[in-house]
Amino acid sequence: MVVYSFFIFDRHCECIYIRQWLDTTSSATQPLSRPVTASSATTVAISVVEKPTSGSKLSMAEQAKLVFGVIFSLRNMVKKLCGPDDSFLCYRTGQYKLHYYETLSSLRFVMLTDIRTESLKSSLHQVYVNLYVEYVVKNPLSPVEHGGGEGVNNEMFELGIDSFVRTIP
Amino acid sequence: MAKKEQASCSSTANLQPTLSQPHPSAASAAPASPQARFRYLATMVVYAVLILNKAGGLIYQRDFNPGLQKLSSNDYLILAGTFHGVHAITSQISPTNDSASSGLEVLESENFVMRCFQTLTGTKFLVFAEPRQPNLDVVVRRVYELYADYVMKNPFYQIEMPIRSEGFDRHLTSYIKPHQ
Amino acid sequence: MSSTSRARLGEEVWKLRTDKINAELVTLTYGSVVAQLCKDLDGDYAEVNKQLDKMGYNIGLRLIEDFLAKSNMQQKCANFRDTADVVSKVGFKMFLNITPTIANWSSDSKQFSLLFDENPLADFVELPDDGKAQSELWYSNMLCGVIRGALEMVQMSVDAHFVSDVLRGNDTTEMRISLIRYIEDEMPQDDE
Amino acid sequence: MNRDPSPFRTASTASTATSPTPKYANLTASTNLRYSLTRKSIYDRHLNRTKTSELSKSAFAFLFGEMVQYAQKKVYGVQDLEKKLNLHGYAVGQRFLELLLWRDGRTAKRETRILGILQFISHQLYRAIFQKQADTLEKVRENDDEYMISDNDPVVNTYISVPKEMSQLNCGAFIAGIIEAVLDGHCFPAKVTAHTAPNEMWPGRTVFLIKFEPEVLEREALRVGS
Repeated sequence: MVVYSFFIFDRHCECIYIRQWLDTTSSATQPLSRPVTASSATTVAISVVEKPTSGSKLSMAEQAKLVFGVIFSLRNMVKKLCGPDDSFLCYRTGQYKLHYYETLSSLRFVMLTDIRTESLKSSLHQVYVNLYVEYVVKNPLSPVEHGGGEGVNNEMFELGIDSFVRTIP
Repeated sequence: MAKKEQASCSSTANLQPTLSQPHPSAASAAPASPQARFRYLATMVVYAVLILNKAGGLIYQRDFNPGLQKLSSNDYLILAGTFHGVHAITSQISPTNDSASSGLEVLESENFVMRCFQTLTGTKFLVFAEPRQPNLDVVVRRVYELYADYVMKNPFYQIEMPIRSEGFDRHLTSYIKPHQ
Repeated sequence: MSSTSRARLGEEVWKLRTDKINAELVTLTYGSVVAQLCKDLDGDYAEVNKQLDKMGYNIGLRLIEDFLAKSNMQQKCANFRDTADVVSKVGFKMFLNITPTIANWSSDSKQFSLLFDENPLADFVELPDDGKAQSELWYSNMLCGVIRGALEMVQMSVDAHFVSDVLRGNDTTEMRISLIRYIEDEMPQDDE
Repeated sequence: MNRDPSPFRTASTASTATSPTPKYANLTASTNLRYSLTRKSIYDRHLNRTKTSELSKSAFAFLFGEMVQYAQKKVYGVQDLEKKLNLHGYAVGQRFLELLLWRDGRTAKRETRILGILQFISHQLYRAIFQKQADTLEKVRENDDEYMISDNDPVVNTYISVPKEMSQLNCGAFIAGIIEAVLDGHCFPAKVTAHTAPNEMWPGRTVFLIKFEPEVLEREALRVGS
């Protein structure tokens, strides 16, 4: 099971967290880049340890924008086709699979994996419940809203994500 | 071949009312004998079929079983255009670095699964079905064959325009809802 | 994809996935189409060639879908040589049950010829004995249009024309096909 | 409808004398057509060579479809389009008739009765061209100069869906032309038209209505009488 990248979008449709892993067979190795720290107004500035080796030549910010455009359109399409109670789960292309999970508070978790990965609906739910809520929401230091990814990249959350990604079957 | 298939399809459908184990067919090649292909499709529940021309224009939309909301034809047009744009972007954001990354092929939601097959000529076939529908690849390939036969070979069909071929409707219905 | 596997694919599609019809019906129907064109254009053979090519082009735009659906080909051709193999060993085999030989590749691999030692369209045919037809009419010109139309639909702009025809008294029937350019996919306007 | 013979001379006029010319063989003095020396011309090859050869049905469907579209651009209305298709069919029918009779050789029987020629058409001719017999051959009770041959799924119509605004059109007019040519060729001049007559099993079923000229009936009456 290969995880390529992980995104979190807030209800303002802004990307507050990006994480990419080397595209190697082992599930998750040393993270490529520290998460997005960005002032809300300007484009997302990424502090990147090295140039991401992921295939797409897009910068992280562009990729985040495109990913959001895709999930937002597909989410609305599914709602239009099946009514409000249906929700978009995932889509697969020939090369990768995108998993999607949206909380009632319109927080959107997106994970790109290889195509053999089964549904990550419950896994992303775990990320929300055990990691995001515990280490970000309940973290007194982080602001209520996370414009520009502020406060999401705290230590505990990072470690949690890493160990979690290794456990995904 | 279509006529023979239609006859064989209806006869075999009622011969084997209990669905045998779905035929383990390779992803791309359809199961060899037509009879086998139709026996395991007997309980196929396809909600709808949409066809988009290479510019993303909706040229065909048909509901077969209840499962999706009834949309206005205008909504379907918008939906088709949006999907066309999304499909192109999904191949752009592919994290793997091989250049020939295909666009979206399968979309899953709680209530339906959608198989999108894009031909080398850019035409897109969208088949919506119930989530546990086995092997939509065979279904979408068959729709493509019927399109190649009853739309492309119909002199009264104008390329890239909406499809109004009675023959295509008839054969598509008898394939997707064989025993009704 | 080696050319032998293309040949096998062509053979398999012809045997298993093609409905057959009496060849003479096709031959005589094509003959009646050409005859009608010669009458409608009262002997202007250059115009007949153009009209046959145009009709072939219209067919090619549609035929490609039938070809892709029945041959189950998923990937694009790796290069123009592979395209030549596919056209000759799968396309012609599947529709006309012949496999013209590929020859005379240009050094830049952008041009090749198809040599037809058998041409079902030209059975029973003798060109009009009016001193003009044998030097102006390309009887099977519709085939050139079909190839041009079909390849255009898979992003290849090509030129196809006959350079010799047994009906004209030449020793071979040869069609010259040259790649003009690969057409880029039109990108949807970025409406995100 | 004028039926001037098409510019292509039929295959049966063979000529054999070969005069040695450098590049092209000029078979007979009467023609200045060039023939390749190395290649066998159509006169050297046996006429039965393609008797059982087959092409793909798709090839015919695309060719026929384009023929319909070409004809459609030149006419206004269904009748004219059917007439054009009938003309095309007539040209094909003329050649098939000669080919089949040549192939029958000595066993070819010259049909003298209406029933005889209609059976020849719905059995031998149909099987030779469409690889299946016509489905029914009936006489129209009300008027005695009309007969009907029906085909449950004519090969020309398999992939054709006629739009509603042209609903009376039946592209089987092409086959009607073939039948007409064979009838004329046997001196049973008649008008043949194609009509859609679907039933629940065969939505594409087509009936070819054959209306004989009066002199055919007179001759028939004489023959029956004697």
